[in-house]
Amino acid sequence: MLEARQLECTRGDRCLFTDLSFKLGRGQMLRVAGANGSGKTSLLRIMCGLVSPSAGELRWQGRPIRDEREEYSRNLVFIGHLNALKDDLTALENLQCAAALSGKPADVGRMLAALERFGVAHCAELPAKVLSQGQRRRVALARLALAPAAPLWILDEPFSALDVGAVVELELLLAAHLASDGMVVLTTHQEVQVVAHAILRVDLDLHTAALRAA
Amino acid sequence: MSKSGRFSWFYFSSPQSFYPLAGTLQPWFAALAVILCAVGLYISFFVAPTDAQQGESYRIIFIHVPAAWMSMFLYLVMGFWSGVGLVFNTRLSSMVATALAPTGALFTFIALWTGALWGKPTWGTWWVWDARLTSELILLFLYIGFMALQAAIDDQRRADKAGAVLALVGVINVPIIYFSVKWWSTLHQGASVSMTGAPTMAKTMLLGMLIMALGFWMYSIAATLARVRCVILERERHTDWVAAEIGAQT
Amino acid sequence: MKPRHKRFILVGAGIAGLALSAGLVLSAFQKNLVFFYTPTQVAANEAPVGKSFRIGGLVEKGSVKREADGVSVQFVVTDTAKSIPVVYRGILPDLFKEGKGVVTQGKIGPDGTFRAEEVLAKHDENYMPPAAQDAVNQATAKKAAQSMVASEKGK
Amino acid sequence: MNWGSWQNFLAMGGYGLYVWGSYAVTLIVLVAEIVALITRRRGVIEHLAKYYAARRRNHETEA
Amino acid sequence: MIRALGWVLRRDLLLAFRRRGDVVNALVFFVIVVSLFPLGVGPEASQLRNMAPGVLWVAALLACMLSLARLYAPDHQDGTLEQMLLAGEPLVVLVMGKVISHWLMSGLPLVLIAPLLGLQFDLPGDALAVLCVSLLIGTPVLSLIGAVGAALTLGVRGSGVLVALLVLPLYVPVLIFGAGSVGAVASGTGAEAHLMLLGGFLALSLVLAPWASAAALRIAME
Repeated sequence: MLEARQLECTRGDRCLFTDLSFKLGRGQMLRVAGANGSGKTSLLRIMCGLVSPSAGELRWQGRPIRDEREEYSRNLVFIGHLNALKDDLTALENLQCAAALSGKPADVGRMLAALERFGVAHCAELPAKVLSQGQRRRVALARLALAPAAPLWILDEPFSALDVGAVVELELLLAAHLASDGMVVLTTHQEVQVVAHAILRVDLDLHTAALRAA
Repeated sequence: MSKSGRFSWFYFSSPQSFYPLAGTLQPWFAALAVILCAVGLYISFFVAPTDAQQGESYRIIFIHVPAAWMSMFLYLVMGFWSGVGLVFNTRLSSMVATALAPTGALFTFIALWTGALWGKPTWGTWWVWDARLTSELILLFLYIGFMALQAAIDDQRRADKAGAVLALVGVINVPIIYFSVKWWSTLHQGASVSMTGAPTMAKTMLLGMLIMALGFWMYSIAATLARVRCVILERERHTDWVAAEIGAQT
Repeated sequence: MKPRHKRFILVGAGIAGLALSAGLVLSAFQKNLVFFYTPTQVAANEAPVGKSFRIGGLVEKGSVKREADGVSVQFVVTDTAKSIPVVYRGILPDLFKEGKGVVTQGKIGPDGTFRAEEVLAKHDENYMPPAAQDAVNQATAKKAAQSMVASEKGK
Repeated sequence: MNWGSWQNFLAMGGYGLYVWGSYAVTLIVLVAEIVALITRRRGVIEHLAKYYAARRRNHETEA
Repeated sequence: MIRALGWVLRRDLLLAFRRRGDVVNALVFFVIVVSLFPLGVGPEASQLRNMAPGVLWVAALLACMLSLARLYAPDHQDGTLEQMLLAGEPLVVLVMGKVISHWLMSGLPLVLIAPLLGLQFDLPGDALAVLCVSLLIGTPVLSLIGAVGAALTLGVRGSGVLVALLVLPLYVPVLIFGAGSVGAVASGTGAEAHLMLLGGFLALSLVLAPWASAAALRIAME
């Protein structure tokens, strides 16, 4: 379980949000909403442990994530704005490296299956630099389809640059993850059609971070 | 500088309460610096006798040695506050580290400059690449690198932390400077004042040098306090108390 | 492997590295790593050959001879065990005196004479007024005399 | 210590250039730092006064 | 831990292999800088021999420094650095992998080609051997210290000049003792002391530099 306690984030002179608290349990999804520049990406990076909040703390299974950074990282998949693909490596090699670095090396069959789910298996042997923007996003997202999955997914605008088919595929994947007691945190501009027994929503536009369950 | 920390660390570790304290203390340190330097200079020129070996040229020692001491000491203090800022995430200590760097760099420059002017008549050369001189020059580059790195990074928090890492890496250089004359056979003479053993200077000479060192110390504190006040105002400009303070000033 | 174990391994490796580093640096200092060479080292052929280097020591008392042209000077550098004759053409630093420290850069000629290109004075860290210096000199002379007497008696 | 005359004092036993060169540069550097600190403080206060004035104007026009 | 280090190493070497041009460029830079000196100074053999250690070492320093820009910046731009910070292994270990691969691509080629360049300067055989050994011990130190500088200046404007300002002063001891070792053996006084000191620097920077570099990377990614 992920718990945020009175998080505060300031960038330069600006206070993006303050006193932000929430709890994210198994099978729940947290959707972070807000206008551009409201601090969505900053919140996600704080939740990954990449940025330390200017006040407050995050707890994973009751322990501050600061203390067990690597342990926490292993329970986490983060897909940010950047696809984290190396231009000179093939899609398959990229996926392989990503899996190995996150501590869960996978065999080629599983990786091809993951690429297949997002319809980019035919690009597996192509260097990432020749792929289109949408294809690159799909290769990055293929990390989510690699079993066994980490329990917590943190996704920054996962639907950007995806076509309808891939959006549906991702929604199915999210639903399956939630159904198997996974947790998802995401930001998105479009409405998500995901069946889950709880979708939490943090709206950073309302500065006092109203939190309501949908 | 460290003065505030001693009696009430927690209260004065906030920039808001440190700012007026620094303002109150700063003139006192400045006055002490002026008095001590005046006394020190009087002793240096009118009480201390001529040196048997070097004649009057040795009188450069009264600024050279205190400046060299300050250059190393200020770097250590800067490294200390940088480390505190890095570990405990206290804004004020990072600000103090930032404020110390220019004064430290100036004293390093003074030590090098007066050393060159002292070396020419006594050794017969402005500069040699021996261990003491080279490592002191590296110290100057470290100060400059610290300031340049902080100036180049826009995000204040990152600038503080990156500077702190650099400052801590550079701390290795300070013992090298200090012990270089022991470890290597250098042209530079050994220390006249050391933690072990009696000083090898005539009493009045030593007195003049120590008083000058104390004067430089007070000067450094005064300059750092003045600078840290500017830094606090700049960095805390979004707070109400700085707005009120500026309103009162203008 | 638990994170704690990993940290333990990393810290252990770090300490081992530091110890190794300290050992290497300290044993390097045992060796010959110097700004200048002493006449004893030169006599033991530890100094560079065919290359400019520095020798350091004391200017032997009574060895300084100025040539007629006024700019050339000869003296002997000694570390009390060995000594090397030096010739130099140029201006000497003010602190260049017999019995005082000197560091000089140049090459050894085929005749064993050191041809200096630069002469630097190395002064010590003692600072005292002339009167005190005289007293010290007298005291050391007296002590030397006493030790001579003592050794005579010992015989 | 009695120097006898100003000439002797300035000559520093023949080392006047070196001794006074050291002291002069030290003085110049320290005075330069003090001047820089004073101007910096003035600059900061002036700059922040303008900053707050601009912010106030901004608030007023918004309101 | 070892496996993660191996993966970083493998990935970076594969990337370097796919972009051979970058590695070759640094090497060519080194060769050209070293070869310029005889042209500028003149062909007198004894003079060249005296200059050789310093010239070779300064050129190695510059070549190594130029390649620092490639250490973290590409990973920073495409987001893989972010993922490295979120890997389930200590960042220090991954940094170590990056440094090793940097050394294999920028330091090792210099070590291999240095004897050839030493011949240009008429260095005798034993001096060539010591030159290689000193570069072999010294260039990893350059990569390690450079990693700290590269991490500190990551994504900062004007980082090219800044990294030189930060890193070059810290390179000075390596330069002094690296070049000193070759000079010492050329003039008949053994080079052991110099090489031992270089070894000491290597052990020290192996311990401290990855930590500092990892800390600086975390700071840079905030």
